[in-house]
Amino acid sequence: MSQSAEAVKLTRKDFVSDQDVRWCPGCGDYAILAQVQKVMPELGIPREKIVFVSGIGCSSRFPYYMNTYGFHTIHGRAPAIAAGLKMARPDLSVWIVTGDGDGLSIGGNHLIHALRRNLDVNILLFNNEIYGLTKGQYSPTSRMGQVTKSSPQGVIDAPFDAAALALGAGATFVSRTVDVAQKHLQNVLHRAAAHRGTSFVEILQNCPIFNDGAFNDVTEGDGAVQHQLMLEHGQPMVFGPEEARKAIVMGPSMRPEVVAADSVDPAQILVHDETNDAISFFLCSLRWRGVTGGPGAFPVPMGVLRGVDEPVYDDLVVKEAEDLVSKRGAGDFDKLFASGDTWVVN
Amino acid sequence: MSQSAEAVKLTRKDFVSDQDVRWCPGCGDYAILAQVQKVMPELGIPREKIVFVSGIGCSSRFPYYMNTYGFHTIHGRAPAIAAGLKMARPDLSVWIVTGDGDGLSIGGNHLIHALRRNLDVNILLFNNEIYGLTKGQYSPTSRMGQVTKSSPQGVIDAPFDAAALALGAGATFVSRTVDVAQKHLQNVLHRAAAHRGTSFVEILQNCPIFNDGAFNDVTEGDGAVQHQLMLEHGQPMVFGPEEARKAIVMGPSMRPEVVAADSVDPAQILVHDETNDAISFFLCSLRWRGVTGGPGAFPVPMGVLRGVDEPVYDDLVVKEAEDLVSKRGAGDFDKLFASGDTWVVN
Amino acid sequence: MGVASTVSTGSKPVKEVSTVVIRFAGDSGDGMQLTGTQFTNESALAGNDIATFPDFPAEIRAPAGTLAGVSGFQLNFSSERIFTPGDQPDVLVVMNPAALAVNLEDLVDGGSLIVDTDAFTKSNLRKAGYDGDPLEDTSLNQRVRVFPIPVTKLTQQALADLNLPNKTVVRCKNFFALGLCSWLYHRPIDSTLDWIRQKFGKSEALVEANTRAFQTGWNYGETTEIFASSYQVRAAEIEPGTYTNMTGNKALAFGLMAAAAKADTQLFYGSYPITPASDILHELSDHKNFGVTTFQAEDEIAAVGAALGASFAGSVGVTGTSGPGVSLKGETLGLAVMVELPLVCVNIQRGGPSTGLPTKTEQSDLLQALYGRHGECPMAVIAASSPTDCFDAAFEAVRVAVKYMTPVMLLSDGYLANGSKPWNIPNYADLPEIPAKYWTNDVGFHPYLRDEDTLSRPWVVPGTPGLEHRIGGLEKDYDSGNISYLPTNHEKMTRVRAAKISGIADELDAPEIAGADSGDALIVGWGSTYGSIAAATTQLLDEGKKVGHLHLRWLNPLPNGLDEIFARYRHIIVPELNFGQLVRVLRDRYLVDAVPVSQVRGQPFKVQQLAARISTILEGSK
Amino acid sequence: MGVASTVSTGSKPVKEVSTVVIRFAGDSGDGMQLTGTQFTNESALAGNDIATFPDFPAEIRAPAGTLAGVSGFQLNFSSERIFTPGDQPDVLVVMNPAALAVNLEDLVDGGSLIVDTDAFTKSNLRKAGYDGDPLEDTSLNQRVRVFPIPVTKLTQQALADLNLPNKTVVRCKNFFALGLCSWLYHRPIDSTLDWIRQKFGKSEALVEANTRAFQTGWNYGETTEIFASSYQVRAAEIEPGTYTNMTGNKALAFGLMAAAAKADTQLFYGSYPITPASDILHELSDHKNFGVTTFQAEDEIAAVGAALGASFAGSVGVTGTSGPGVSLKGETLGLAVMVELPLVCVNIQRGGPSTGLPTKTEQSDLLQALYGRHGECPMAVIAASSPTDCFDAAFEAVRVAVKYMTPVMLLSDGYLANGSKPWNIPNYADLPEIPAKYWTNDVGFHPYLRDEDTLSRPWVVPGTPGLEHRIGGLEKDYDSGNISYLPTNHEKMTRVRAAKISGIADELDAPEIAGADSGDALIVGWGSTYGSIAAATTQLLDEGKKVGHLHLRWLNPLPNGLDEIFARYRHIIVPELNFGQLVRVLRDRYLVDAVPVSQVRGQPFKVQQLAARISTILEGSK
Ligand SMILES: Cc1ncc(C[n+]2csc(CCOP(=O)(O)OP(=O)(O)O)c2C)c(N)n1
Ligand SMILES: Cc1ncc(C[n+]2csc(CCOP(=O)(O)OP(=O)(O)O)c2C)c(N)n1
Ligand code: SF4
Ligand code: SF4
Ligand SMILES: [Mg+2]
Ligand SMILES: [Mg+2]
Repeated sequence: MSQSAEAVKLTRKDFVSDQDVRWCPGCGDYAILAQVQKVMPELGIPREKIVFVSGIGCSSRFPYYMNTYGFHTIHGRAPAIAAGLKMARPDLSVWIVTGDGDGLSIGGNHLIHALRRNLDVNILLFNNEIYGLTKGQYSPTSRMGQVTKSSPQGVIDAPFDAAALALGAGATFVSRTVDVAQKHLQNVLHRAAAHRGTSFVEILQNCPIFNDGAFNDVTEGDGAVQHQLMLEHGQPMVFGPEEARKAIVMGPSMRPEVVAADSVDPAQILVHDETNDAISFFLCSLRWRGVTGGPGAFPVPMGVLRGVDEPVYDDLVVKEAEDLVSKRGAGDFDKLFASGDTWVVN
Repeated sequence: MSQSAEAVKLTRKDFVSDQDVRWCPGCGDYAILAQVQKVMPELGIPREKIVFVSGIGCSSRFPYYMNTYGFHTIHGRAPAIAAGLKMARPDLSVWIVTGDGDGLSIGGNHLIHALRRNLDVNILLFNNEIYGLTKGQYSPTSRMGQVTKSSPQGVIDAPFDAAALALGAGATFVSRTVDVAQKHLQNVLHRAAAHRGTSFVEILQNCPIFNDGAFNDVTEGDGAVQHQLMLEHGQPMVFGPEEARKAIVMGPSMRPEVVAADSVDPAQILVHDETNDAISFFLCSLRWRGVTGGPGAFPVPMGVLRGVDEPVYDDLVVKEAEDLVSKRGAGDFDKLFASGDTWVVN
Repeated sequence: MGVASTVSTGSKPVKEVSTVVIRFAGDSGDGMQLTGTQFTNESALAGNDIATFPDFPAEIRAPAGTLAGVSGFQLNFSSERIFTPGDQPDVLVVMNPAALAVNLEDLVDGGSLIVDTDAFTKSNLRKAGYDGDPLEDTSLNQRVRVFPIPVTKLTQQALADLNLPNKTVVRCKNFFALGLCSWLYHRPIDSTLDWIRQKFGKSEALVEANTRAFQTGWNYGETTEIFASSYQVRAAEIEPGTYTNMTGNKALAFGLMAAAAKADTQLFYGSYPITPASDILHELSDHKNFGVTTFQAEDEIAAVGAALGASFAGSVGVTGTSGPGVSLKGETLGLAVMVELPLVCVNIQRGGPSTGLPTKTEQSDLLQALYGRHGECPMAVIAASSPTDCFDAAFEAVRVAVKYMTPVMLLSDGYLANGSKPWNIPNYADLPEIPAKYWTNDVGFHPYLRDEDTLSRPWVVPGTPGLEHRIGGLEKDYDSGNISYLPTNHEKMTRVRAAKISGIADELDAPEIAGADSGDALIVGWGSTYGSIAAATTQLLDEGKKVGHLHLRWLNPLPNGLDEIFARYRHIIVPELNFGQLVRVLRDRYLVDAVPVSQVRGQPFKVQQLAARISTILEGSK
Repeated sequence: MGVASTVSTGSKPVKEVSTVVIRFAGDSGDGMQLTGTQFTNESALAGNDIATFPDFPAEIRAPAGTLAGVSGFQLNFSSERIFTPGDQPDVLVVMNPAALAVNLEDLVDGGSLIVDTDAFTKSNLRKAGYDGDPLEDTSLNQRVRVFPIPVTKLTQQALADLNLPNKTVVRCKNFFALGLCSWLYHRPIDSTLDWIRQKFGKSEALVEANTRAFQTGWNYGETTEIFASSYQVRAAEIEPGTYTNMTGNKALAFGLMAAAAKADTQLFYGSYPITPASDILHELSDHKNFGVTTFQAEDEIAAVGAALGASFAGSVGVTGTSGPGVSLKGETLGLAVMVELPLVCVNIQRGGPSTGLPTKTEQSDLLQALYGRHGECPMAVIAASSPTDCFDAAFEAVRVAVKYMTPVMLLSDGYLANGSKPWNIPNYADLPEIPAKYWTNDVGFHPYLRDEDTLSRPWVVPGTPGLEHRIGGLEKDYDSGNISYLPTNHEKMTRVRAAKISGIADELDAPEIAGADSGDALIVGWGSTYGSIAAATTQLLDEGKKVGHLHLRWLNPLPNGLDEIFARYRHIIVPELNFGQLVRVLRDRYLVDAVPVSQVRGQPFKVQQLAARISTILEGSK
């Protein structure tokens, strides 16, 4: 979403609605809400021009807590409803809040088509690898073997990688962050807001009630340090603790490897480039999460995996209409009605 | 789909149904039908064990013309219906026939979830970049600027790349072929049949009535020679006419390039590996088709882009049941009914 | 104009006839739709009342010459007022054997059969399933008057010196047929000759070729012996005005556009292609200079979702589809009922259930429109009664949606969608304004604050400072608009949602009755059966039966006063192209023993059959 | 058993009572569901007739102590036959102020209020929206008998020497409450003590802690002055058998499993989680050793699609959901009607429209079940009438689906789903066989060859040599099963699809009537209102009114003979938890002036209110 020119002086408080928040104690959604409410005033967009649209789920309760316009729609349909909203009012800043079930299960089709069209909206997908609101069934991101209410013997469905799916659908902005990473989350939100076109933000979120600690080993303390690859445009892909930095290099016959950073010629270390499809696809090919949970062979790419400028759908909608007006003039109903063969009866 | 052990002697004719084919003269679907009917007997699967399931569209008329079991379902739902069919009867050879509208537009969600789960079925997607049956509206693969019944000023929606979408969804077998390439089509069908797990086959198909020659410049005569990269596992990525072979190499900072084959050290030329995710994702990152049509900067990867063995969903379904039986014994209703607290009234 | 003058003095006797039903039939490739359309224009210019119905093949392009490939176009033109394209053609023009096989049984006894004999080749006959040549069949010649004409050869001869490729020449033969029929019925032909010039303007050769084929046909009628006389159909008494021939889908699209403009807002049309609704999308997508946005969504659910999103944004959100699409939109329509936003859902009904008969017409989605969502989910439902009425019905649907902040289901069907009637073109300026006000007043505002008369809630568009609020599908508190799980509040909100819709009845016009306003039977209809019922009623009245015809425009709510009206008739008879859906509603609501007259054949009622079935009921032999 | 013996000799006077309604209420964290369930088991073992209803908060885990976080469990236990969990509790046990605020108004005048006073802290009172301490409010003490008990402290004292973390100790306080109530009503307590041992077996400390808390509560009742007497509720006259307490969803799952097994095939359950249907998926997914396959699909459309695919493959395909899901499945259900495969669609109804009141109960999806698809799309519809009847209704739904090769809609609702009744456990061997034959005979075979009695088509499973065939959603020829666009064939097929469903009526049992079989009024109900109506009817009969109760199991087709029955009563009264849906069907079908008694509050009818409203109608003051 682009920022509006005239900056408005607003504070975090201005974005807190009068509804009391109804998430479970300790839910990762609180942290995300706090960061979003912090970032909003920094965008300089008048509050009335911001709309939060959601589906159904714990995460989708989000709009009620934002003192902006909001639409808590039905399960999975937020991207479709937001599309009409944005096409009708391109001047609005539209934020879609969805979950791994809402956005990737029932809403999967609307999600991939929104990403394909590249409407200028922002999609925040709260991925807790579980269905929270319905009390704990597995989701399309749940791990194989995960025991849930609907998988007493363990999940047998292979999970989606949200970022890979988004990229495959043609997303122009693909990013990943974590509920607990305050600053990083803020930065990604700013980047998403700044991107013109559909911004896809996967937020790893903890559900302490039904899937507690799902991401701990890659998001908590040492796990975070060991397993998070902080992507920076133009920077080499290095990660890990200061004393033992690791780097990603492309091994022979295009097999990527994780090596000790100081064991290789720096020139060999891959350098991130948000605008290079080969890099973005490469990052999505890395297994950062075990199919059955836990860390994968590669670190978690965090931040912006892809950020490219492509034609923006709502711009094209406006342009088509404008071009037609300049070609045919503003619509004249009397001309239109009589545009076929006519005859007069007196 | 795996081949059944005992081979049956059948011929092409055995697979021709008694219904007369109702496609337009010159439709690419005829060529595909012919190849499928040719390949079926070669699979050695008894006819009654083969089921074709389709949605709605010209392409989805396919099952009526195959003398096997068939289910012409509703628009976009074939993968969902086929899933239940296959889970209930894993011994059947299940073939899903769909179109770019049926499979990628209304049926997009079922498609990506089928690919994610890796059910042992085969998906043939006839991509003619148009809605044929409804007489010529644009589809999710239509090119930007394409003038159709529903886009008189030209399409403004960016298209999907079917293979990239499939790969992003986690497809274990991703391939591409063309209606007119008889032998290649046959080979890909054999590969798809042989693959255990969901086999995704994109077939570029010509619709002479509403989108004639859409692919000509990459599938006809010299265009085919110039622009098709015939993928062979373990073989270097070279293409183009004998006198002027071109090769794909990875340039600096991971920017792929097309160069004259003889201008580079052969060791530099990328070698295809169906089982290497980095390669498969790389192939999907190549722009082989202009957003507004025509050839892209890179050739069309033809053949199998990805082919890996992952757990097969229907195997896991069977295994889960078997494990439970060996753990708890075959279900005993009387025990089940009385499994809660009980009391006796006399 | 040259041609016209050279041929304008007819040398043969001229007979007067009041009404003629003609059908052009041939292979999809023979240009029958075009021929029919041109003949229709000529007849309109002749001042006749007209009604047309095209009959496309179900297949896109079935192999040439096959039964599946037959395309037809029927026109009813008359010096009297007419209501339908006619039951059976008086004149049947067939360009090949398949067309004969498919259409012959419809031709009235003693009717005229004009045949291109050149198309009756062995292979064509086989494709049409004929063993021998049906034209030699004597029983045929006993039942109808056959005019065998070597249309193709004659066209080829006439165009020989133009040395065009034979394929092109043969393509002109439909203009021979058109010329011949134009002579036969004294049609004014200038419009057609102009049309040829425009259409083929780019190639002088083609202009010449088609013009000549047309003239040749005309002259053939004038000169050869085969036609003893020609026919005159005088101008009908038609309300003065400027007319154009309108199909239902085009009229519907125009109605939506005009209404949105009169409501001083934008039209957003979200749709997913489906027969027979796609033409509305095609039409609207080419009028984006009218403040129209069209969105071809990934599926019907996204289409209605986007439309609802646009309504939230302040546009008139409309989604159009056919039965299968409505079966998918149910959940989102329920959301629209809950959030109370203006939305129009257009259903161009077709043969069901499931994929059914996609290219045929039916009225079997009424109960779905009324009850096809979970929960107590009241839906305003309106139905168009003729191709041109699609304009008015669409306009009205938008007006009510906006005034009452509610979704409205607009029912049309395949017969109206593709059929056409002359449309007395209105002046845009004369169309009523639709007062749609966005709410901006923040005193005591909450999103479910209701208007006392209409019970509608305020339409507040995002971007309005100070009125930020949240809506959604969970039950809301009557007094604050916040989420509420209170039992009594839920009942109150459910009642008010129902009352809002039933309240619309108070502003509806009292139902009009054609024919007897009391007596033997009231024939109650809705939607596309208007023409057939009106014609049948006229006929029954002529037979001296005391019948009235009441055609419902609004199916929910029903207009006030029906109970009194029903009480005035001995029978209440409800003809529908379904197994009796409206009749259920009437029996339930009024406890009146209304009886259905059902037909589920993918076709409109034939007036004769309908009249006969009504008579049977009147004679009490149910 | 130690404890039992030490406490089994009561020293206080014992009063006889026939029926008691008790409700346990506290914070979600207080374990009220568990307490209620244990007390229910004790009451069952005491031989009482019982009915329970849990009331969960809508939120997953609302903040502790808030109104939104209150969880309740109500039990009705009696020495007589009872039909419902009771209108109002005679005894209310509240563990915190919020629980009091939410539940107090339900407590009968003069009822007993047992309170954990320790939970009435300033902060808890604030969270519950109290300014002062409600217990000091005199009007409260005038209306009900308050038993203020420092439950937490007493528990802490009793467990002091175990030196467990205080958090753990406090968690045991619900067992204090359970012990106290067990004393108060002379419950057999061994089952609870056993249960504690099993549940906490891993930790001796916890076993000891909870056992002691329980004993302390028991002894508190026995020893302190505060309770003057205890109460005895004798065993009820209950049909002999082995019983277990069954919730509706569990019974429904068992019914589906048993039916599939009796049909000698597999059960395929395709579903997408949704409240209040999810528990069926949870239950079935843990029984895959019974030939059950469960599939958690990506959405409801895929869920019903997969189920239909499984039916095609020869399994019993079942899909389960709630209203919003049914609104999405419409198109696929239409396909099922068209291809005529056995399929069961379970709808656990909840408060609508849209997302509505997801955790509350309602009966507002009946008309959708009947008419919620495009085209003439007849659907067999059956409804369960009690938690245990969910087993029989599910079994019957499968039987009919398989016998008639048709989809069947099975209606239950949130009240039945989560409510429980004692189930007289059947012997699996005694359950009827369901004869489901796969068709293998290839002579004259085509896919729509019909059985003369049932009109059903053959069930041919892929893999059957020689019977390869294609089915689909396009209209099919009656005689060959090939695609047919013929007008008359479409009407014939549409009729036969309708006749097949209406024909089911011929095998349905004649409707049973409880109470007067003629007279003042027939009360017609369906589904979960059975208990309330049965109880109201009993009461009205006691009041001398000549009323009968007819409860419909099949809503489509309706059983034969209703018209004769209706004719025997002056009023036909139809109580429904909607705005009158069945009543529409009856008025339409029988032209009888049936009147609705509607309630749309997300709750079952209260017997008193229902009886009162029926009386008002009888007194003619409508
Ligand atoms: C049509 C429909 N189907 C199912 C549901 C039930 N439902 C509500 S939320 C939800 C999934 C929530 O999971 P997710 O999207 O991951 O959100 P979370 O609660 O985990 O934040 C489901 C299945 C529904 N409300 N509507
Ligand atoms: C629910 C529903 N929506 C829309 C349609 C209309 N429809 C039938 S086929 C089709 C698209 C066909 O395009 P594609 O899948 O590419 O197949 P093709 O005809 O090009 O082979 C559409 C929109 C339908 N039959 N059902
Ligand atoms: S269930 Fe999980 S996701 Fe939902 S509110 Fe509670 S903690 Fe958060
Ligand atoms: S419309 Fe196109 S795709 Fe369909 S049958 Fe004709 S040529 Fe083939
Ligand atoms: Mg989730
Ligand atoms: Mg296509």
